[in-house]
Amino acid sequence: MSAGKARFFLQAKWTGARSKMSRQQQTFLGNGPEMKVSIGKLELKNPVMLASGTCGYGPELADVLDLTNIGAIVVKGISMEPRAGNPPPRIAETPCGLLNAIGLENVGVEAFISSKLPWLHERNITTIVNILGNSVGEYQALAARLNKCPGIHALEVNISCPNVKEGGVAFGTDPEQAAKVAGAVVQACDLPVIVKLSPNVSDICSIARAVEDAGASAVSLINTILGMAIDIQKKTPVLGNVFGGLSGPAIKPVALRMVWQAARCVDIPVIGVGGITSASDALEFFMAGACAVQVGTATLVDPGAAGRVLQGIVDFMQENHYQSLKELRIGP
Amino acid sequence: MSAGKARFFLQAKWTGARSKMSRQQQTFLGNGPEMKVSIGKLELKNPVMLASGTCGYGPELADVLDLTNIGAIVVKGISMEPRAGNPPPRIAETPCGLLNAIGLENVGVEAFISSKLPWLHERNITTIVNILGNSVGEYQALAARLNKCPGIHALEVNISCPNVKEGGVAFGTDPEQAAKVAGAVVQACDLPVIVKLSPNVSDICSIARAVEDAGASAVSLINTILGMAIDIQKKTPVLGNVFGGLSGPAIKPVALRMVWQAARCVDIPVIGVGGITSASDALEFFMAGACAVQVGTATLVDPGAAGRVLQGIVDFMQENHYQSLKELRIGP
Amino acid sequence: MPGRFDISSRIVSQKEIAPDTFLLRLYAPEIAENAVPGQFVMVRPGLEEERDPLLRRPFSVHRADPDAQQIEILYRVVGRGTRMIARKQAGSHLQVLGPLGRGFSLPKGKIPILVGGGLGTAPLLFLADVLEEKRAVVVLGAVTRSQLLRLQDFSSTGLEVLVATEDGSLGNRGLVTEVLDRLLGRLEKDARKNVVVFSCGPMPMMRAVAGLCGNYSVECQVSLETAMACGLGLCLGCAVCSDTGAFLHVCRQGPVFPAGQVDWSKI
Amino acid sequence: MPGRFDISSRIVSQKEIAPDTFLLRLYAPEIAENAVPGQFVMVRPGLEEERDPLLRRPFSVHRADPDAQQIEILYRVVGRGTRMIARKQAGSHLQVLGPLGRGFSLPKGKIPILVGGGLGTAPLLFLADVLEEKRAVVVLGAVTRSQLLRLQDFSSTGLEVLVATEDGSLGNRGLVTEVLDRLLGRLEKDARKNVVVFSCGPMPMMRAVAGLCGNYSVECQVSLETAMACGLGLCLGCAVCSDTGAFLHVCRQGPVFPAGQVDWSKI
Ligand SMILES: Cc1cc2nc3c(=O)[nH]c(=O)nc-3n(C[C@H](O)[C@H](O)[C@H](O)COP(=O)(O)OP(=O)(O)OC[C@H]3O[C@@H](n4cnc5c(N)ncnc54)[C@H](O)[C@@H]3O)c2cc1C
Ligand SMILES: Cc1cc2nc3c(=O)[nH]c(=O)nc-3n(C[C@H](O)[C@H](O)[C@H](O)COP(=O)(O)OP(=O)(O)OC[C@H]3O[C@@H](n4cnc5c(N)ncnc54)[C@H](O)[C@@H]3O)c2cc1C
Ligand SMILES: Cc1cc2nc3c(=O)[nH]c(=O)nc-3n(C[C@H](O)[C@H](O)[C@H](O)COP(=O)(O)O)c2cc1C
Ligand SMILES: Cc1cc2nc3c(=O)[nH]c(=O)nc-3n(C[C@H](O)[C@H](O)[C@H](O)COP(=O)(O)O)c2cc1C
Ligand code: FES
Ligand code: FES
Repeated sequence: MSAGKARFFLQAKWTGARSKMSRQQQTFLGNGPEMKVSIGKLELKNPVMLASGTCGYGPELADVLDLTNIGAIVVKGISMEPRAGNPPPRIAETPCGLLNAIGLENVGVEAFISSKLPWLHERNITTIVNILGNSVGEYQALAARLNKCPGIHALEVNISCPNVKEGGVAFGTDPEQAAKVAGAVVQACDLPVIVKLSPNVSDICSIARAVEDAGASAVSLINTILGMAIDIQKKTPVLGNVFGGLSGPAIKPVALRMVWQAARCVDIPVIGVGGITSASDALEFFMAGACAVQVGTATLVDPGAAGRVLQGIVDFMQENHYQSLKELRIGP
Repeated sequence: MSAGKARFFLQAKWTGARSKMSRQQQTFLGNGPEMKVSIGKLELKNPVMLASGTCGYGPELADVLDLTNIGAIVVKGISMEPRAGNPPPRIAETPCGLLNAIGLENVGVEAFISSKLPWLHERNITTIVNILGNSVGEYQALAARLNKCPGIHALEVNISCPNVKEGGVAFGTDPEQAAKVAGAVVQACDLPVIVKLSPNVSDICSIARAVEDAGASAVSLINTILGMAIDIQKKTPVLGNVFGGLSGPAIKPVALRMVWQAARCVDIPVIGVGGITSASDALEFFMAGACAVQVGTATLVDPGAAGRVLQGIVDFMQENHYQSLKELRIGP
Repeated sequence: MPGRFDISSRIVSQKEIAPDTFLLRLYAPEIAENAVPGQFVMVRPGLEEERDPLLRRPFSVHRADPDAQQIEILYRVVGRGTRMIARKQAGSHLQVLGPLGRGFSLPKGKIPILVGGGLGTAPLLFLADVLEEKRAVVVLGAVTRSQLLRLQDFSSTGLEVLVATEDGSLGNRGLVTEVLDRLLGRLEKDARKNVVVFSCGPMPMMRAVAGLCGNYSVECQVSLETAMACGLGLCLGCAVCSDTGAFLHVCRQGPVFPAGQVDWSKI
Repeated sequence: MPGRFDISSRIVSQKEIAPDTFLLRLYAPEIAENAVPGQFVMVRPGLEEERDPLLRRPFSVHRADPDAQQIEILYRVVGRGTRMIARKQAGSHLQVLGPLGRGFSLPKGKIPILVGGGLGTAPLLFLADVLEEKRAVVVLGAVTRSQLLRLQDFSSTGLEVLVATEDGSLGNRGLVTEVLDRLLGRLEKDARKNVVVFSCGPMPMMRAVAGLCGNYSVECQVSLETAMACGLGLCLGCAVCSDTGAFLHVCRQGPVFPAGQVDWSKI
């Protein structure tokens, strides 16, 4: 589906819905609900993104999803050097969920810039680069390297990878460490910096506040919840890495709760991620206080999921007379 | 099904399975796998318990489950004074999960002793009392009151209720607070003390170790994971209490991971809880290092679940020539 | 309390009797023998191995036929669980737990008035079936004629049946409460003591019925609905607010309650 | 790479052709037209609203019929997902994504030997269908005669079909690898360069086939199976170890690989 066609599709749907309304309402609604969202100085055309690690670098999805129609793509986490990732098996299915232990396999920042980014840039796809370092210095170096690369619109800092730690503590579970990483990245680049939070913490607010204070433009949450599965016939953990990250519908209630909490303790935008498979899931996140959402595991199951989520949000807002995403939010 | 009948049923099954084996194996296996488990000085006839809050005080289940056949029943959390609990709605269904915000409604310790305990005691049902206080003092007073009550075999200390805190921190998320509660209870009674841990923490091991050091006989985990749901039509949280605890199959991978971690950092028995609906789920927990399991939400859906879980464990051990539960454990 | 049974129940028949509204007949001997009007069953929408949706769904016993060892359930498809049940065909099985809860209690000598709206007719047909008091009256309401369910069956019980439709397409134009108001208004003050109203239907309707009965000092029992996880009293999830501020547990203390026990402002 | 399509595909027919083994025919024009032998599709076991089991299941294209715009899948029921698919009946729909991955590549002028064991016959029939080289040989193995699937269909392709059963109930008694060993052993050293082996089946069989071909210096391509979440290259979940220590991604770089690329000690 080309960009033009996709827009026409949205347009057509709206026209249909609108024709059921009175003339007065039509005038009032103008061109339908406002879907634009700002994350720092970046303006997204709509609030539905593809979550890191579930959409490759873009081309893998192009046959089945129009990426120009999506708010943004967050590409697979990038490190300075290429990484091979964890030994297989890397995935296991759980009740309404998926465990993964990919181990942040990626092509490394140089190959990303030279061989992956151009494809996205040529197509004008809003691109957010998820970055991952072994140390504060590596995060900083990544930010510096990606800064001013044409075609990159924001960075998402993955401090929530359970397998990467400094001083024995994962960056994402200690407010001080989290703030250090966030601050270093903010210093090193002019791009909006989104910090992606880990759910494996006692108190999500202390982390969210710490990275806000360190200058982050937004937080996104949640990353996967640490879990595992055992093959009782083989009497061994299913995953080569023993532990993996749980994602998918199973974790939605936890993600929603954390987004609700974060949205009530920071002033920067909160991006909701975790188990979103339908427009109604996404709407729960907007009501909880998210300004945008990311679709992750759902894309793996259903590569067109993000498009349907977006369309469903527009339909719901239209039917229920919401003019802007902000109006969806419950309470303060 | 009477106790006698249930035992006969197990017996009959075993006989059937055994007849397929060689005479040598039969002699070797004796009377089938050893199912007894020790928790401190308490010996359970088998390792399958009913989890607190999902089996009432016993009689509610009697029609559909033979409680004398179960390792133990952990009754609904008891506080000093009766509690009315949270305003409705109190439950919400989520993908493969259940959110509850019962708010620890209970009859209070005196009514429990006078009107609930006798039913269990008369039937010789192994009874573990889940206790819950607003302060260290209340935990201690509860333990003292329940100590030496005939018919109580152990206490399970619920420090993981998200709605009860001291100094703003839930007891269950701070190792020091957790140790204080555990120590106070251990001091106040002669019963085996199981401490039930919260999953809403960055580091389960530090809490498990703290309560082990404080003298706990065992730890059980996990309690529910804090979550929420929103009704997008009504634009309001589904639960009267906004937040609730997530349980059921959805959380099994997280519970299993925490049991694996806890079993590798403490020497006291670890009791696995979280999403167990089948024997194969329970076996995953034994392999992860649990010495016993609790069946929670599954009983709500399927009141006979614990009986089937128990039977399935015996069948699996028989078929795969495990002689004891300990042999199921993976690694050290 | 008689026993409760968790059985794999064969579907005898399943018919769509109105748009999205199904009549399900199950072979369930233990439940058919033990159920009383107002009690309910918990039905698992999927197979045992299916864990999503996780919970069973509660449905009133619409009819119990101990001779045929069958029960009927009348239900509307409103979401995933009911959609799954509606897809099942005769011959396949459903896991059913029941009979559950406390049903209607018949005060000796009183003349019952059964007031049902919409799907609220579900438990009332069972009640009408077993009433020995043949002076009982049934008042049924719906938005329009086609939504008046099981009218023929209510008539066949031999009881007087009054009908109200909001659009006037059958019976009185207006709400069931208006019919009830007239019925009760016609009675002498003393006669009101000899009447009992049994009501089931949408919350606003039951609230209005409870209010009317309060005004006329007529005894009233209502059948409440709430979210339920277990139906057995295990989870305490099914709380509703009572007049005393304490909570009522619908699955065990109800689903039928004296209308005066319910805090109608909080439902 | 030609397009991939995510379509709601009508079930044309579904037959149990051996115990727990089903032949599924789907109306899937885009996939039927674009698929090449060795490619696969991802099938969603449930309806869109069903989230458990969560993931789609990968299946080889067993046959593609562009004229009828249909594809066939040959599968065995091994767990929940395949059980759900097996319950579906002709006329109902399945969500199918494909064609996916890289199939077998036919080196010009070489004579193919197709070696399949058990369900490994699934992708090979499609391959046999489209081979223009009529000197190709098919070697099929199974434990016993009744587990030899689609024999008649392989024969109808006009290719020579050799059979091995472990119990000797049909063809040679023994393993497919023994038949292959004899076939390759009979060839002159030079002739071996003009042969290519395409293999699919249980891992131990493919490992043995790969070993044999290595010994004889015969080109060999194998079709691997691994757990998959997306089938599209999005998740990087489908890694297997390569000879260089790097990981191969079965869904995008495979499922067909040159046997020498695979680290057989780690599979
Ligand atoms: C004691 C009792 C008796 C009942 N008897 C009948 C009956 O005879 N016939 C009948 O059609 N229905 C009856 N209900 C309601 C029935 O249980 C719900 O319609 C059903 O559970 C919805 O399941 P679902 O999966 O289709 O919908 P869901 O997808 O779970 O929900 C769809 C909608 O239904 C609402 N809902 C969900 N569960 C309930 C519930 N327990 N009560 C009320 N609303 C709910 C949800 O809030 C949502 O708006 C009864 C409920 C109770 C508590
Ligand atoms: C590229 C590819 C092509 C395949 N083609 C076919 C085919 O043509 N016909 C056919 O019958 N099967 C094929 N398979 C295997 C098929 O995908 C699995 O049998 C199926 O996914 C099992 O799903 P389930 O829900 O029934 O089993 P589950 O309940 O998920 O698992 C049951 C058992 O199957 C194993 N299993 C699960 N997924 C896979 C998998 N992807 N590969 C191997 N084992 C698995 C599990 O470890 C478990 O032991 C193929 C697999 C791949 C990767
Ligand atoms: C296979 C897989 C790979 C992932 N890789 C990354 C990653 O590289 N960086 C990151 O920040 N998050 C990664 N995630 C986490 C997702 O972006 C997302 O936060 C999480 O899966 C929860 O959302 P979901 O339930 O919608 O999938 C990955 C998730 C999956 C399933
Ligand atoms: C309705 C409900 C009430 C519960 N009440 C208690 C309680 O009183 N005390 C307690 O320690 N845990 C309580 N729990 C937690 C369970 O005992 C168990 O730890 C948790 O539900 C996870 O196990 P499951 O997935 O098998 O349900 C409750 C859980 C549910 C669903
Ligand atoms: S539904 Fe569980 S106690 Fe009523
Ligand atoms: S299955 Fe997702 S990348 Fe291969």
